[in-house]
Amino acid sequence: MRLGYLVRRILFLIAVVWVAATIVFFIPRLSARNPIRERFAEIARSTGFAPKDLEQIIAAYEVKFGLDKPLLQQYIEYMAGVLRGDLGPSLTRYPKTVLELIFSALPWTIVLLMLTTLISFALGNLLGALASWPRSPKFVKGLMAPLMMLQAVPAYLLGLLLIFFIAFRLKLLPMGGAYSQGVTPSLTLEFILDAARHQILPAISLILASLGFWALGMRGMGITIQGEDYVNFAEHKGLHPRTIFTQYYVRNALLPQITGLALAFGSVIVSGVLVEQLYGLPGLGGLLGDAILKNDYFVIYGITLFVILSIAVLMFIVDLIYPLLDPRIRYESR
Amino acid sequence: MTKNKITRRQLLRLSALAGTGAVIAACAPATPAAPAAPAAEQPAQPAAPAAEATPTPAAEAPQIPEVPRNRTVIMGWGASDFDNIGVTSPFAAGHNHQNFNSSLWDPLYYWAAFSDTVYPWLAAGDPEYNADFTEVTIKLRDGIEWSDGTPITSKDVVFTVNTWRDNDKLDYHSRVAPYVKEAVAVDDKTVKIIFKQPSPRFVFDVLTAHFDTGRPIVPAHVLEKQADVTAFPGGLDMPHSGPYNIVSWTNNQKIFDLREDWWAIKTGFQPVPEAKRVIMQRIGDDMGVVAQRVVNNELDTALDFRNDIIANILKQNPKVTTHTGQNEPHGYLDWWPNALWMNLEIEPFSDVRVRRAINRAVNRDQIDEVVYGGAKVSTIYPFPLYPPLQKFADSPGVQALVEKYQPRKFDLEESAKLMEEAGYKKNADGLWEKDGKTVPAQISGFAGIHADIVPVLAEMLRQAGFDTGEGPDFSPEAYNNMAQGRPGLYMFGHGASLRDPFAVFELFNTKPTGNVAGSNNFSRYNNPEFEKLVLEMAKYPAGDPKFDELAVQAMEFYYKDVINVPIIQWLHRIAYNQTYWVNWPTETNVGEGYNGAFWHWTGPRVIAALKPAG
Amino acid sequence: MTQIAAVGPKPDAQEIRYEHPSRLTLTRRYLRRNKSLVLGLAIVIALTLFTVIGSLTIDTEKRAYPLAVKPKQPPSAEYPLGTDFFGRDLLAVMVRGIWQTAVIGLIAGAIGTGVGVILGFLSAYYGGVVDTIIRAVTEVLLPIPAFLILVIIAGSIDRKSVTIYTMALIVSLLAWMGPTRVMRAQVLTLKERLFVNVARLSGMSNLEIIFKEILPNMLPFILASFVSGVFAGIFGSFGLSVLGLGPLREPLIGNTIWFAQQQAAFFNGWWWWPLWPSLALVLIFVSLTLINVGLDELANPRVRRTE
Amino acid sequence: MTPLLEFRNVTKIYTKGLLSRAATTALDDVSLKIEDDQPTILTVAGESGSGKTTLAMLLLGFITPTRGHILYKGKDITKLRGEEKITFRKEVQAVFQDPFAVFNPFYTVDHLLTVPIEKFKLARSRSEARDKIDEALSAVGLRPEDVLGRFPHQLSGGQRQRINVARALLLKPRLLVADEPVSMVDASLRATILESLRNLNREYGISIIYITHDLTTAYHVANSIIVLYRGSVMEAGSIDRVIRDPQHPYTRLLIDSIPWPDINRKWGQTEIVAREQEHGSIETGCKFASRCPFAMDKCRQAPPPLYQVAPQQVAACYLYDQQPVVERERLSEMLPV
Repeated sequence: MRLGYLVRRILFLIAVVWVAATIVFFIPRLSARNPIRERFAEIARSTGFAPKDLEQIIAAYEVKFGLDKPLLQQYIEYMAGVLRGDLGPSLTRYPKTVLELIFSALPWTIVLLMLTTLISFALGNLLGALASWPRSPKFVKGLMAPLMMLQAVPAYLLGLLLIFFIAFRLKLLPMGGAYSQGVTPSLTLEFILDAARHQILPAISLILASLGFWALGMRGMGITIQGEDYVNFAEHKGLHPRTIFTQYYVRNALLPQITGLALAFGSVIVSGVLVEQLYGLPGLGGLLGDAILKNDYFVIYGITLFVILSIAVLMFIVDLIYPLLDPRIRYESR
Repeated sequence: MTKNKITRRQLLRLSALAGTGAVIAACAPATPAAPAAPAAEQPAQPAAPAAEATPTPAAEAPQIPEVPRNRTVIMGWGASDFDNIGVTSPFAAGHNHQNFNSSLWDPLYYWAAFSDTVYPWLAAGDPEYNADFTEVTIKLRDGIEWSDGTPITSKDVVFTVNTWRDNDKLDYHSRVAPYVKEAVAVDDKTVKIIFKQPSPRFVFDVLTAHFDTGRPIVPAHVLEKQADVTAFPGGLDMPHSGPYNIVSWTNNQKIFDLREDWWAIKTGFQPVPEAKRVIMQRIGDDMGVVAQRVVNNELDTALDFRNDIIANILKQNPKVTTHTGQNEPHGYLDWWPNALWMNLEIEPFSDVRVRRAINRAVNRDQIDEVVYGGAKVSTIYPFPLYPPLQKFADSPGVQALVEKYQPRKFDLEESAKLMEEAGYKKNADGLWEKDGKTVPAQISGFAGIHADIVPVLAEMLRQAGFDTGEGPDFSPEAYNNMAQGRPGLYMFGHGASLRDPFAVFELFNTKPTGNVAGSNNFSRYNNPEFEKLVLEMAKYPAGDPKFDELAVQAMEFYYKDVINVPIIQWLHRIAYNQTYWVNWPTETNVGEGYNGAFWHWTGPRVIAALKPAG
Repeated sequence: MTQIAAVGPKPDAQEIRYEHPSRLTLTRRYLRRNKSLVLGLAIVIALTLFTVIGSLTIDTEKRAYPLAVKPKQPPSAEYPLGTDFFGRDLLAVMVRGIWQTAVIGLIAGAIGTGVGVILGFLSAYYGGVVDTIIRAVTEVLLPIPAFLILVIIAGSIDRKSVTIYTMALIVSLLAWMGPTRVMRAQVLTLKERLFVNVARLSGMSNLEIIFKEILPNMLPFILASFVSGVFAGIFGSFGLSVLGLGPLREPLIGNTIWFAQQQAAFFNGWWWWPLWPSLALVLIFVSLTLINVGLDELANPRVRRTE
Repeated sequence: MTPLLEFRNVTKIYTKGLLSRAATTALDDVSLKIEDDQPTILTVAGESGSGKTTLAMLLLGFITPTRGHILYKGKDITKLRGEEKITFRKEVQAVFQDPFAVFNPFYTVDHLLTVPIEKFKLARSRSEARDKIDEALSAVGLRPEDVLGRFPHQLSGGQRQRINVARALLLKPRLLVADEPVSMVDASLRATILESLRNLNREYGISIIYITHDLTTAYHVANSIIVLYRGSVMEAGSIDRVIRDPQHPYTRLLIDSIPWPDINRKWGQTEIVAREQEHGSIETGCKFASRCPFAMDKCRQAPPPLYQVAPQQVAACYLYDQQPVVERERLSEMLPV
């Protein structure tokens, strides 16, 4: 049965990605906007000159990118391309391809968003667990209220305020950019430290905005677990409080949180759109925001696919490792 | 083309790619783990460091040499231009000179706006037109060469001009094709361009670099090998003529290093620029942050600021100066007069009374006061008031027209009267309505730079009863919507006339005969009389009395028919940080007379003049 | 073996007499315990009063738009919240902006919850193919980040037609899956509850059972879902308007911040301009979160117990 | 004469899902009659999972049988429509085990009493309704002013359960299903509630099906008993006979585990041989065989029929295969009223 479950799970994963890809494929195409025309218009604007034969140039590029074909055919061809690992060219940054753009932006997003999500997850869960733990000091419980407030504030707004206070007024950290000017990206310690310094403010705004989510969720879970017999039993057995806290308490409360983690990666990429734009970071979020403004279909498709695929795969992985963490769960193990 | 056979053209292209385009592989981060393309495959180019543009920090990048801060100019530039990494060829689709790519290419001539001087650059002297302006001869300077050591010859000029004429995918095709019969190389150093009709402005308009217009000469020996010159991006080590090499280009920043073997240094034509390195730094959308970085000396200059911001920069950092120093208006007059454009072919803008009513609803004094802190920026002219054009505006003929049509008059009653004459009535929302339709007066503008003026303008029109919709539209499709002639009002700055008013009249002409703004006749103004006038005017150079007479007549059409509604002259309020660099071009330090916008084709001249501070 | 004697009914005099509190008293007593709910509601009421009194006393039709008052004035007796670059009275902007932002949230919340309740009920009560379809669609759509789709939609539609209402509709397009899932699960649990059977024994019809027995018990969930919907609606519309994708004339919290940022308000020292909308946004979000925590306590007594 | 209620070879099988083959037989070929003119109290006893609650749910029409028919006054209850259905609803009522869960927490306890009055038009006016409610509450020993207008959680378990009984009283059904009505009530109140039920039977002629796992209370209220084990009838008959002299090994086991107030009697004398097998496995023989200390080979081959072990007692066990066989359909004849 385990195999059957696996197959069903994979089919679900494929369905999610396929539906999302399909929705995202058609939405931008419903609009009257033409990214190629807009792109040439933009060049014409910034160079003070619109070529007379703009329409012909646009038509030529439409043929080149296959945009002249019936929409359904384009859809099928695009999907076929996706299966071959070809995400198509960027319409507004041709000759760049979507894959090239994604790969050049990805490291920044991975470093910033993955790291902040993990830090936020670890810290938030720890705080939440401590807050629900009857023996923990009072100030930890007092932290919950501000965390809840922060969770309600969009990361963008936090970012704005952090720039103003930390970077603007106190001049403690850089206001934006991925690394200092004049530095070339390399794998030296110097560069990594410099890049890290630039990531601190965006990271803090993302962490603060999501910390409360984990903390509150964990606290709720912890409170529920507190009443469970095995915790009481462990206490009566005279186990060391720390052992009870880590072995019985955190471990059991953490499980449902891990499921949330997969979804959180997705939402964090999305809130990253705003934060990356705010800080002028060259990650996926900024790329996506720019592509949406310019209606660069293929880049939008590519990044959305990438994001949704990551979420789906993460959900899948979480599902698979769940039984390892929780011995109570065996998928139809008969 | 069949899939399995490599055609000759493809073979050529492949070999070209292998030769000059190895850099594309280096730029293409499809495989982030792979090391940059081996430098050995690249053509010998001793001075130019190997292309190490590696957009991913994960990839190994050869270190570029250290350059001290006081030999480095750091400039802030908008985000989106960083992403066409590797597109350096002026003929490539998507080429943009504004992110200092202009420093790779030398033109035949430079024009300095503030001294009204044309400087022969690759050319050895002024162009020699024949008497009826049907031919021009240009001589090239001695010792000019591409960065790969190949001499720049008349062959390159001929290739450049004739390719413009023949390739309709090139932006200057429509600027060249109607005029140029043929460009021919008389000898290695002499080019003759034969026109189809008298073209007294051709060399200035097309072959002279000014602001964002005029184009450089491209290397024939590289581009003639390309099957499709618009598809060839160029890459970081494309042989070029200008003083800098791009040594690093990521989506975060671009680094340009001075090329010591630049022909102008080798021949002694120009002194060695002090700026050994120029960095274009990607900046976000928040101009407050950009301003603060100028204050913090992180940036030496950045693209132009709004009125209040530049004043605050000056307040916070005394080392920062502007074109007018510490004085208002902190900027210089750009070539970019902004007007409200609309499609005259569609209802209701086809009715001249509606256009007049819109013009009457614009309170230009209030614009000066509210948006520009009292600076006299608002305008009634469709051209920048540079000295020769100011002279034209002040001429008795034009002044009589201003007296007659009163384009500056703000008069809501007269506006209402015109609307009523046109058959409009105010509806319950206080908006003009006819046959159930309001006037589609939503104003589109450019994000960022129009974010201050457009909301104010929209409110003025709304108060006068024009339906400005859900507010301004700053989306990127605005320009395209205007070009497509969609309903609405478009705040658009048109660069056209620089030395005489001809270009702007040509702009309004239905049949583009080739002008600075190309076929940018967004008004779709169609008047055979006007057309005839413009065609006649084309034959006379500026200063000819006949030209002035015709220009005044054309001006009357502009006011009488309200081809567009002139709003403001654009001021470039550029911050010059003198902490590391001095000798920026200002009112009191005109120098050779170039305007201070580093993103223009003339930007390299501004940077070349800089001197290290202290 | 017959020691357990049959005992007749006897009046239970020893049973404790209970006081007889009214529903109001009970509610009040409950609210005293549920501080989050009270605080959240208090903020919402304060904001509502601010907009209601504000729009009654200030000419927001005029003062909330450009060119109405002297621009760039710091807060003063004349302009309690100051004025912005465009000559808008920020007090009027906030009165109108908070209201219109709330309208977007309310519409989005109502549509999302309404659709969720209907689909949830259909799915859980009738089961079968209906359930399978609704559940499949919901499950597949849920992992797709809604804001991503929102931004793509907002970026695709004609900017000229973006009003606060279209914005609300866009935001609510993807706001129904969560409620559907919650409602379905709730109905499934509730319909197995014994009182539903008793109601059937009492002669109630299916529809009566849905509306009179099940629905009232779902009120905390419906309310919580509505509050989350409002939250998501405002969050989404804020995200769209700080990207400049929303309407720009009508004052909203998001576009007020966008305008302030466009004019570099912090840098120019006009701190009050972005401050008020930021504060309002924080207040709205915090109050909604508090209300939801309160509703959670109401619906899950287990959490309540250990408070 | 048509019986009030009749089960004709009713079988209920639960399946897990559309695709799953695992199925549980909750009730296996049960036939039963309750006569109209002879109000009785019938106990249905068994452990949890024995099918007794399924029987109640089937009887109330909440679920439909997989095989067989349930007839009310001669009509299949799944086919009742209109007036007949309302009558069925009114005349067949229940008192449930959990005295809290039957109340909708959203309403005051009044809701439980007013809704049926309104739906079955039991009163012409509000005051009449109030009188009826007062009467019913008083009959179960509650003072109306103590309980009316309260929310369920404000009342004690005993009060709530008596309101349930009062509800049954109010409706005056013909048949009452009492599903473990006292198992969640304090011991001190059990007697009161059971007495109320007996009164219903005696004074109003209401037949009661008393579902329980607790043979002690059954012994006190019921006339007859059916012992179910995993959906099948193990033993049935007069309550006195079955409790005092159980014949089926399963019934013996049940009665043996009751802590009788008899110090000479030891608990748990009968040995439990094996743990119950997992449900759902395919069985052909006696369902109790796996736990039965007397299990024989034939026990595992075919399910034993009912053997008449006494005039009012039958047992489904091969130990009595010398006794005459009673057809399943005639089970009710073995039950005294």
